[in-house]
Amino acid sequence: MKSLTNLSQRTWWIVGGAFVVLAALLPVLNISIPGVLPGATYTPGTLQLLALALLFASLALSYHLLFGTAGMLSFGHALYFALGAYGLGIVLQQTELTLIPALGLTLAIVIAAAYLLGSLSLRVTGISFAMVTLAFAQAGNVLVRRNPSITGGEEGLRLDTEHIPEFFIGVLNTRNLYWLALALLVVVFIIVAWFENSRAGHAVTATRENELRVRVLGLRPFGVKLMAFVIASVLASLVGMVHLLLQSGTTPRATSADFTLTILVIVVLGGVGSRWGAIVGGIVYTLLDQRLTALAGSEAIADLPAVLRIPLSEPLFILGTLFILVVLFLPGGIAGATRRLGTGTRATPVARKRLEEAE
Amino acid sequence: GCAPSVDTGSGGDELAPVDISMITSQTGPLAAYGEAYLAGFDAGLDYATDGTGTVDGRELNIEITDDAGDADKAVTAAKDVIGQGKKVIVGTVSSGIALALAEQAEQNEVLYISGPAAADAVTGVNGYTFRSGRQSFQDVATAGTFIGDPEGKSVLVFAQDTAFGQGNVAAATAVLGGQGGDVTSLLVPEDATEFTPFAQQVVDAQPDLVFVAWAGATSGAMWEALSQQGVFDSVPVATGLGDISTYGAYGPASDKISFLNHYFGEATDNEANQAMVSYLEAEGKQADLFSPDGFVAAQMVVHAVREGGDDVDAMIAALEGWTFDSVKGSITVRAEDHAMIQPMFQVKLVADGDSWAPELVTAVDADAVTPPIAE
Amino acid sequence: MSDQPVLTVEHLALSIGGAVIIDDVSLSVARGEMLGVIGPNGAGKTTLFNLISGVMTPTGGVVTLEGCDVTNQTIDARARAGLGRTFQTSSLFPALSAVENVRLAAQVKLGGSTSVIRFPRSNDAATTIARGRLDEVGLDHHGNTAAGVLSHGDKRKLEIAMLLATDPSVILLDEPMAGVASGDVAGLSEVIRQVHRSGRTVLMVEHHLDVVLGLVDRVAVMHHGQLLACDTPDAVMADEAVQKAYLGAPL
Amino acid sequence: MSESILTVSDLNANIEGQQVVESVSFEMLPVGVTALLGRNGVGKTSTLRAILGLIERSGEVRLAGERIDREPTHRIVQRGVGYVPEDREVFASLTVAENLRLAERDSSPNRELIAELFPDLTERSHQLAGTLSGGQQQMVSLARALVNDNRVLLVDEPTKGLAPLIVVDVARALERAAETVPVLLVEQNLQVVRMLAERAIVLEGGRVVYDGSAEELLGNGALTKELLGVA
Amino acid sequence: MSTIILLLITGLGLGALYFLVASGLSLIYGLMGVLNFAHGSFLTLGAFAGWELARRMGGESWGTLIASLLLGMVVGAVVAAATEFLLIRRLYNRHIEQVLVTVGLALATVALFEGIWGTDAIYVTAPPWLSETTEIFGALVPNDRFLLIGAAVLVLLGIVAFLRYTRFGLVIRAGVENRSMVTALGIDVRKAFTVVFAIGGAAAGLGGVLASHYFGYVSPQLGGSLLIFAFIVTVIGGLGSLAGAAIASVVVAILQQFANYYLGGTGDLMVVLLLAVVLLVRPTGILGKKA
Ligand SMILES: Nc1ncnc2c1ncn2[C@@H]1O[C@H](COP(=O)(O)OP(=O)(O)OP(=O)(O)O)[C@@H](O)[C@H]1O
Ligand SMILES: Nc1ncnc2c1ncn2[C@@H]1O[C@H](COP(=O)(O)OP(=O)(O)OP(=O)(O)O)[C@@H](O)[C@H]1O
Ligand SMILES: [Mg+2]
Ligand SMILES: [Mg+2]
Repeated sequence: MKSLTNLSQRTWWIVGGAFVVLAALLPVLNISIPGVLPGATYTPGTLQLLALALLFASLALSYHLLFGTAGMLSFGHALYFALGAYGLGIVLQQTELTLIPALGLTLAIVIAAAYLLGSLSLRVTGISFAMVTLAFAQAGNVLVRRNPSITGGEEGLRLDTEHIPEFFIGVLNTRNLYWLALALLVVVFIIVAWFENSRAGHAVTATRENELRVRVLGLRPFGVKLMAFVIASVLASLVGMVHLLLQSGTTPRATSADFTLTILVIVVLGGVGSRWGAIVGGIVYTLLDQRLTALAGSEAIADLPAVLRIPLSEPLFILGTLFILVVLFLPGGIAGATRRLGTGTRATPVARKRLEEAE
Repeated sequence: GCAPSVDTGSGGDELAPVDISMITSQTGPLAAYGEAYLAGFDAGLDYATDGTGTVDGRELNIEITDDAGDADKAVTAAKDVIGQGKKVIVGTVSSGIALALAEQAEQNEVLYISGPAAADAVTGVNGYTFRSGRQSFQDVATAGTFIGDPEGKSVLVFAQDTAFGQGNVAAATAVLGGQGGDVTSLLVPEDATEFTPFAQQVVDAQPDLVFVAWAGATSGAMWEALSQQGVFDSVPVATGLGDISTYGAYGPASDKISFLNHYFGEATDNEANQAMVSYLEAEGKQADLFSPDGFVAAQMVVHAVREGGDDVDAMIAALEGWTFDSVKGSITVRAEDHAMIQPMFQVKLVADGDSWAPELVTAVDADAVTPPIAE
Repeated sequence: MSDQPVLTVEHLALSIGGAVIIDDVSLSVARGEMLGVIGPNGAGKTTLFNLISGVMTPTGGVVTLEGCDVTNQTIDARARAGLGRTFQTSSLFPALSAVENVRLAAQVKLGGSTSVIRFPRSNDAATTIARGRLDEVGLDHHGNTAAGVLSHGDKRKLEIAMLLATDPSVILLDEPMAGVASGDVAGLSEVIRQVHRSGRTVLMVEHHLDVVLGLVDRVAVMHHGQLLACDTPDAVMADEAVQKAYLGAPL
Repeated sequence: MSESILTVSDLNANIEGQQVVESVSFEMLPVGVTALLGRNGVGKTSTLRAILGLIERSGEVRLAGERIDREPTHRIVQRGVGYVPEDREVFASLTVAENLRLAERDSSPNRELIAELFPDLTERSHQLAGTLSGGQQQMVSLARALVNDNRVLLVDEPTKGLAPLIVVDVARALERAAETVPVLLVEQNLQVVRMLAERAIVLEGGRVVYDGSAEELLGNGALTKELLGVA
Repeated sequence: MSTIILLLITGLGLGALYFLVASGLSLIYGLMGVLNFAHGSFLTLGAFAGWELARRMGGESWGTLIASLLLGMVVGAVVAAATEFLLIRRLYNRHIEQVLVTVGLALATVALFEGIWGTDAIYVTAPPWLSETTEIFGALVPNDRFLLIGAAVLVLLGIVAFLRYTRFGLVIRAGVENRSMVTALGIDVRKAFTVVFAIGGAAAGLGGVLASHYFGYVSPQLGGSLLIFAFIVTVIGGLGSLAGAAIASVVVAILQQFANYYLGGTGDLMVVLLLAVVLLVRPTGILGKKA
């Protein structure tokens, strides 16, 4: 029994490793998936899209740590993504630092900010926590838009390429950025998995389930929750930094509440509480988002009668509807659906564990 | 199989079609602007190629991608088309996206002609980026023409606290301050919903001219507040006239405002404008604020391809310093920073039944509103 | 070792929204003592435990633990000072396995329980302790079962195992026998007796009078938020007021 | 022997995934009081709540022969099942009168009966229920069930936490009610049980371990001690 | 002096608008524990309905205004009730999922409105009196603020009266306290939920039409722009407390006005600061119940 679970876990790591190797090889392969990817896998446009997908997967993973593992429903996670993107962009622009030191400086700022804002918002829980994080993110959004001389305001911030290594610049080097995004995903995954399996991770899971009980044991839940908050924020900021490099800039959309909601949508789509669900969610979402925009402008839609044409030509309408359907009919998201398909049952994890125990 | 190396453009065959990538908003918050711009572009293409859609026998193959107002999508699309070897990118209505595309153009050495995005920052941003419309500076300079000689006059810029608003303040300080005017500003948070207190501050300030730089849905409420607090009774007010859908925003005070204008359907009477207006009418559309930006962009594309073929540097050389007739009159692409030197208009709104219609007061000479050379 | 009481409460009071729930309760518990707390439903027994363990804050009075005033300390600080408790309804981490539940408790004493660089391992000290505790309460065969799917009685045992793993010096048990099948009651009271023998101070709310009276040194009787009596089992049972309030006058 | 008014067969119930009632079966006579006994936490309350559909359940429940286990709670109650919950559950921010008005579902509610049984409540009809003493709250809770004509009453520990004096009042009210409607009574106070109940059902660990005469059970000291843990 | 009067009264007007949105949110949260992200869409839809009506009847008459207010309420109520019936009800007691569904609904509906009515702001016409001003101690107060304040007071009184004097109100008040006990008295509490959603939706729809006159336009983004402030107001007032929402609406709006005027347009930052302070000092909000 025990070896069986271990085996299956090992299988997952092997599958994951194979996925990474395959993903790493994509830029030198010529694979076309019409309708899903805009072109063959070696073309910059496709690599750019895939890199974005990987970044969203990483971002979703960081949110998974916050929401899925630690049970903190935050509506302000985008703030840390934005802190990474804007922070790095501003440091590169305002100082003479090269990429790596600038990255370090930004990280330090993010850690300080996450620690401070985390300590404040963690004083409340539940919906109130969601609202405070939303309010802080909103304040960030206001600050970004009000200070165009530093942040570019609504026009966004351009990447100052002066101190960026040559191999990250230009369309031909998109593959390098793609590899960077892939490496980041691997790093984020390892950190998240590491944290979840560490003692602190167990403590935070326990806190999610029963905070009072944790305290009666003599543990300070605040500490582990803050730790999870800071780690998730730092990971999000790393994603923001790579996003800045990939896009050669950033816009205030990164600070918006809509953006946090997008991350939430991704995690729910993939399956709350599942690491690889978050990854699949991130990838599926990005591809869907891109393809739905293409679909909206397509001839096929333009010829439909108005009742169908108007909703179908709005990508966000389709996405929102899909999201509602997933929440209503597919609890556990994609990961949950796959699990059920795999086991052929509708059993919940707990029930399944009981079955296994009985065997 | 293994990846072929990325195609770096064909060259050679002269009769191969020319690929032009148009990236702009078709959905999302700026969809309406995108639509007007695209319509103008079609009209311009028709005009510049005499209805053939070809240049020297080569078909202009325009591929449109929707950026949905999202920089991520625009950059992905740009990388995609650049990766496919396309050399010309046109479009977008959002300044943020235009700057992102400009960055891609520079990194990858392709020609980029931005759309209606008015940010001054696009001018002179790099050697590969051109614009097809006017920039904020030209708006402000036109506003300045309402007070004659600015020497010793006080001007209050009433604007949103955004890059757009702050850009207008900076431009006003440069234009009018440089001529001895005293420029102050009153910046309003972009998401403010209550403008009465700010209107009160305008009245208290009693400047010789209020220049209002405002965009977006809140303009209606803002104008109403100015009107209610009696700003129009005590101070002359100037602002930029928006697109047709905003004519209703100024409310009862419409005829008390001095408008500067980039373009409206009857602004000029020349061959190009007649061509555009009738082309759009045939399509069931109306010439609007952003139509000329599309029209001019099409003219620039055709000119660049005609003179430069597939060579980006040659295309740039052809555009720099080019003077041509367009819907607004004569336009020059300034060689140094690619600013578009063009005439502007003073306009007033007159009641037209239930609604308002613009009427030309005077055309402002291009030289009078020329921005300083960037960088 | 001093003979000062290990736990005292003085003039403890709690009212919520005008309703008096605990009414001027004073009590002192000697080291190594086992004290039973009985009283009708709603008398305030659980609330008294909540005030002692810090789950609720009193509106008046003082709680001292090992001679220190802990009235304003947090739950976790009191726990680290050696106060352990169980809950009237079993309170576990349902998604974690039984071993993980106990290990979490064991780690607190060993330190490093919130470390990100240390992993729970099947052979570390905490796990060894956890397995040992599960063994003690007879749950060794359920180590890998998720706590949420254990039967009710097993959950109560698991709670005791968690409690033992934190190695507290003062233990508050809130109705440990509630819902335990009659066949298990004897076994469970034996576990409790052992816990007490190992030198710990035990406070126990329990409705099983026969069990309580057989185990404890003294019995405190609560009624309407007041401490009606606190004496040896025999004396308490003979007390008329207690008879009337708790055992009930014959109908 | 007459038809059973309430038949419970193989009832199972879960709270948050934990099984608290395990294959419980019993029948209830259409007259008098049936006591449902057992120690704390054995699932008495949960059985009542499962019958009412207030918690997730499976199995069969029939009211006068008709299945009611697939219906939502409010339908079951509308069929004539009155319920007095364990912790009174009066609406604290509503007045006594409002509490009672909320409970009225018959076109001709038994207001006189209530006034007669609980004169105290009539006096306090404009007092917020949350400010009542425990005993008075229990009266409100009972009155809410008695104000309608029911086919069966489910009463959960009505004397819990009450001073002995009030216990007697409550017992008398129940006795009076039981004259017209069969009562399933969960009770810890064995004196009350002895006074009211003819039949007793004892639960342990979510299962029925005794089903028979109340007198026999309470008369047998050893049995009482074994099943209920009280001497 | 006149400036302060002006700031106070316009602040009250803005607060009234916040309250119209927050009242529905708070009512729904109080009874059902659902934070309704789609509330902004109810508002927007009400505004569009009012505008469509005014467009057909001519916007300048008072009759049209009243008719459009009524229509806005009806549309808001119907859509909200449908939302509860079709989406929320299926997720009984799964609060996080309920919030998620409303998030999805908000995303989808805003996009749908953009598809139907376009992305541009559509300017509305109203009886001319509304855009005139009344002088109070030298301050020229726009008349529509009085309409807003009046409507908010009516809504507050209306909801309070409904809760106090109707049987549904009784059911709802009892349901806020103990939902399962209400069912155990033989009452179909789900019907009450639908009614609560409908009332919340009606308040939002009414708020939508009024907001469209206050802002002078309708657009698909209209509701969303007010929603964040309504959330903040709801949290500051205490989740689920109607009176708290009313107080917080006024406090937040007036703070915003004064900060915008005297502190260089920092109104919204001040509001966030206020939220942070309130949550630190009193995590349950001004009138929130203890968790
Ligand atoms: N948070 C609270 N708010 C209001 N009343 C409360 C609160 N907590 C407890 N009470 C009330 O205080 C009284 C004492 O409750 P407590 O749980 O301490 O009783 P108990 O003696 O443990 O009873 P039992 O034997 O049933 O467990 C009860 O009447 C209860 O309703
Ligand atoms: N809300 C809940 N969450 C988790 N477990 C619960 C809950 N309510 C009851 N239980 C558990 O279900 C079991 C049965 O409880 P129930 O209340 O039915 O017992 P009871 O026989 O009525 O006890 P008592 O005599 O104390 O009223 C108990 O073990 C209890 O711990
Ligand atoms: Mg208790
Ligand atoms: Mg019970």
